[in-house]
Amino acid sequence: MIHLYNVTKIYPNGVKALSDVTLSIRKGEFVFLVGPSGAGKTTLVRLIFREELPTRGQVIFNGKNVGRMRMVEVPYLRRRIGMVFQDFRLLPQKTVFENVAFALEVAGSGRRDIRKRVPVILNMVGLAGKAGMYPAQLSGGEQQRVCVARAIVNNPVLIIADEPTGNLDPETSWELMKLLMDINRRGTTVIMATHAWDIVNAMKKRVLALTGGRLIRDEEQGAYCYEA
Amino acid sequence: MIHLYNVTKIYPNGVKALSDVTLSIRKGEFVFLVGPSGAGKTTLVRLIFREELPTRGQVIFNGKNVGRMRMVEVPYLRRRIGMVFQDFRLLPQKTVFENVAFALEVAGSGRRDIRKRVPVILNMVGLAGKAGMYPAQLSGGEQQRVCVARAIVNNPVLIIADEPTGNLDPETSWELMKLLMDINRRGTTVIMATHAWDIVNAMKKRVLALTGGRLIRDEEQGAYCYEA
Amino acid sequence: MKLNIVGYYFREAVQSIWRNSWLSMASIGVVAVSLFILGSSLLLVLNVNSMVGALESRVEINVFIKDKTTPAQIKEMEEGLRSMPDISEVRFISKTQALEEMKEKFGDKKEILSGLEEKNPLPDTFRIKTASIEMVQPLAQQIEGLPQVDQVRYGQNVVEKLVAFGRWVRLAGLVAMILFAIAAVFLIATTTRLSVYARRREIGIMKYLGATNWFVRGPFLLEGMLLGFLGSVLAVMVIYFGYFSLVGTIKVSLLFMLTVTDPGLILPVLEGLVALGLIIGAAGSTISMRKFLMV
Amino acid sequence: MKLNIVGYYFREAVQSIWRNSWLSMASIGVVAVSLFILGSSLLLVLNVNSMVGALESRVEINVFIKDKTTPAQIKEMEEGLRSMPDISEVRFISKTQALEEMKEKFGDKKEILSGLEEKNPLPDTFRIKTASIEMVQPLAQQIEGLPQVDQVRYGQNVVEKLVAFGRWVRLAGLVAMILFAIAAVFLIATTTRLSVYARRREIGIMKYLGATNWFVRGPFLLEGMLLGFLGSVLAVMVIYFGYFSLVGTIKVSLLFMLTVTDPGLILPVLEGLVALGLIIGAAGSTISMRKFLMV
Ligand SMILES: Nc1ncnc2c1ncn2[C@@H]1O[C@H](COP(=O)(O)OP(=O)(O)OP(=O)(O)O)[C@@H](O)[C@H]1O
Ligand SMILES: Nc1ncnc2c1ncn2[C@@H]1O[C@H](COP(=O)(O)OP(=O)(O)OP(=O)(O)O)[C@@H](O)[C@H]1O
Ligand SMILES: [Mg+2]
Ligand SMILES: [Mg+2]
Repeated sequence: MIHLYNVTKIYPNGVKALSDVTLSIRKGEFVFLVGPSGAGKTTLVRLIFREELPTRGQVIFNGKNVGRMRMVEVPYLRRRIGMVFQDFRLLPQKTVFENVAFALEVAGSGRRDIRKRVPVILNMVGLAGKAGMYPAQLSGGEQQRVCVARAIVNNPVLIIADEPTGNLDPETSWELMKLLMDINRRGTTVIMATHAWDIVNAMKKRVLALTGGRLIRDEEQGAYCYEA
Repeated sequence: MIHLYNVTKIYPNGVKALSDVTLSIRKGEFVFLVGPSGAGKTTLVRLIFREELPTRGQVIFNGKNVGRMRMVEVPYLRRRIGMVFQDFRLLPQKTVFENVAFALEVAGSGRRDIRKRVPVILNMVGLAGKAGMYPAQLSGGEQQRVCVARAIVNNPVLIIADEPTGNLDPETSWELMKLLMDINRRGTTVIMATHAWDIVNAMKKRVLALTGGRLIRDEEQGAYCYEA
Repeated sequence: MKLNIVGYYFREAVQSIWRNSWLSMASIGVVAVSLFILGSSLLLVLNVNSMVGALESRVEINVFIKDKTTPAQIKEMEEGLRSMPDISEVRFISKTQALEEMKEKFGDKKEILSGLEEKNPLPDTFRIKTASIEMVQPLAQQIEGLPQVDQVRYGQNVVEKLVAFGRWVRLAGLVAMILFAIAAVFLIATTTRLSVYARRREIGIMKYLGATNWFVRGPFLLEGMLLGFLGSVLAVMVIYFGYFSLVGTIKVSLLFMLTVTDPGLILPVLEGLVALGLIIGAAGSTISMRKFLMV
Repeated sequence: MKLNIVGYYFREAVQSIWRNSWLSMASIGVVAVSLFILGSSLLLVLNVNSMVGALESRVEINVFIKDKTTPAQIKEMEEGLRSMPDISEVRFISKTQALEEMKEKFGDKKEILSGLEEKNPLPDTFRIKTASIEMVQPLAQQIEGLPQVDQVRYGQNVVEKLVAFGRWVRLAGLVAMILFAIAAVFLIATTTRLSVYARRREIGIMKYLGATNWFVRGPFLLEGMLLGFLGSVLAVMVIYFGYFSLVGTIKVSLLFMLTVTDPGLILPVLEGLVALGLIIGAAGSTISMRKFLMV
């Protein structure tokens, strides 16, 4: 489903965030992306999401070269990916309900569909009571869960979660992980960048480890570790 | 140093974030603030920092009633508190160096002083090479460490860190904890809201546990737990 | 386009105006002020034009006719003059009438002219008005060439001044209007840019959620048009009531000035302003957004 | 205030202008356009005033003197008139001069008047100019009461029209200027508000870091003043060069219009605009910030 061939990303200011990364992720997999702060995890998922273009190498998503995609195709790529951003990116002028509904509106869903689906998803992430609030009125962890809700509401074929438990207590984190596993079990591919070593170790899923922009380990049923 | 007497905080939209909290923190203490997502941890530290006013009850900092303080006094209160915000709050138009330097400029430090002190602090948090970058060019964990650097650069009498390790890998987290412990040892009071149960358990410091706005546990050398 | 999406556009646009009420009011204000300036100067130009026209219509050419001309020749000549396209009015003043007029001018001292009746030295005269003031000079020269004409007089000095003044006023009015129009467009573009700039993060996020450019643009476009519409309506209302009350007070003190109150002339101006408001609003938000859609 | 802080203000202001180059240019543009409009209308009013003044100075009062007045009485009367404060010019026209003038007016047909030399029916006349056109009517009435005066003429109709026109132009100019001034202030306030609004988070963060209101305000204030200054300089330059080249072309075609080119009158206007730019910039950013400083 996702293939990276010799991907290097150098930011305009000269920082080499990824160097020569090659990897493949099959449909239906659950992959952890680990590595120290600044290793390039977010950069890697940004390339798949086409938030950034690779400096060298190719990123293939469902047989399409993401880097060479025309501008008009990009929205349709993004609609098939549910992204939990590390920096949340909630629309400040919209309520929780509207933020989640927006992902559906973008894809052209009808109002009835939206009014049925959004409350179900908000309930799943434990925010049933906060539907009418604005992002600024939420706690950090609540905002993070709105992002998760927004990412999964659209039934995407791929979910990318960039540190989705950074602001959550262990209990809520585990509930979230169960939710992601459920979705994964129903066939959705999941990529999760994380620092939660306890979760990674307990889940025994595939682990990709980055350090300084290099892919140094790729283990099925791996543990949290990013030493070579 | 800090006393809260029967503090209740109800936000304008009716959410009761804290109810009837009474506690005292002595000078030089190291206190963990734990609790599930949305328990009121951030609200509690906001009251001390006078970002919000208590609806009922009193917040006393160094003998002064924070809630009744005049507007002109507020800046001087804030300068004595080093705050690591959960949502970072970096100035997007300033480089890392300038962001950290700003806390010193606000307090009236000279340029020579600033040029000497900022690099030392950036080095402490492991960002020596990123001084010239803008926040948007940093990874999540790097941004978080800039916040920490900004909070400690001014030698405050109190450091409040709101989930300072949410975006950090375990190794970097522990380095940060050592830094905070060092500063604490030199007499600075530290309050840290966190979900990192492993850190809390390993440090054996005082733990305050909030659930649904109520203070339900207050243990010296406690462990991570917020069941009553 | 599906009805779904149109509904979405409207909901979003109205909501955004409502939630950013402060920003919206500022934008409406800018549109209103700009269009007010534009509209006022337009009306000013209209009025100056009508005033100049009124002054122009008072300039006459006096054609003095040779003494020995027969009434038949005069009749013929009058018809010839009337058939000229640039002439709007021809009036014949006989010698006798001319003397009467002169006596009237002398008023109390008209006894000076007594005794002239027998041997009236004044000539028969045609008084001619032209369609436009620019034609006075060439027409005068043309008429001077006719056989029965003794002399042509038209207050050369006054006409030249009036022609120059008329040109100047129109030029100045046109320059002012163009400047104001440019200023208005520039100001509104700036404001919409600022308001889009203030929401650049929002636009970026929408794009990251898979919104097409048109989906992002739609509500902003509609919002811009609504704001432009409201602003122009405000401007039009102020101009309308302000203008007619101003005209009312001026008329009393200044009867000789012909102010334009013909709705047939003023309504198109006001309608144009509203249309301009819509266009400006739409264009402003579209152009301003381009930069931020590139993500 | 410590030198430290002043230096900090300047560094921050310049840096912010530089880094928000886009926003800065927009603000400079708005200031420039607004002040350009204001300055242009100011110059227009100056010019109209001077034109109206020039026209006014041409209105004369004709005082006809009774036939039996002696030269000594006339002399005495002339001195009496000269001593009146509102009179700027007194010219004596004797009967003979008056007849000559009349002959000239009649031109070719002056033979009508031949034979009048022996028994000249025209009176001795004083031609009087007044200091201001408003004084024509009262003065005329006053003079009419003098014993030697037969009759007073001053083209009642023309004077009334001119007075009305002058008043109207001044009023309209004043109204237009006030409207433009209000519009300019409103526009600039809006722009600075928008630019502060676009940076509200930044202001909030500064306050959270323990900055006093003045510390936050300082750089914004300076930035506003710098932007206002640059905008006003731009406006002044455009007005200066535009005005003098316009005056140059008009003068050729329109000699009778007295355009104001006296630097002593124009420079204060331009200086005033620059000062206004500074004030507007400072005021705009101060007022706009108030709301966001309340954290
Ligand atoms: N927009 C950018 N411009 C320049 N450099 C950047 C940019 N974004 C990230 N970087 C740099 O690229 C490197 C990798 O960043 P990235 O965000 O991928 O790290 P990460 O693995 O997600 O770290 P974290 O766990 O802290 O979020 C970092 O050194 C960072 O400073
Ligand atoms: N500005 C606000 N307006 C209204 N409600 C708010 C506001 N800020 C927080 N709340 C509500 O108050 C409650 C406590 O929020 P708080 O941010 O203190 O939680 P927290 O303990 O910091 O949670 P987390 O661990 O997720 O950061 C939450 O239910 C939240 O929705
Ligand atoms: Mg990251
Ligand atoms: Mg919190």
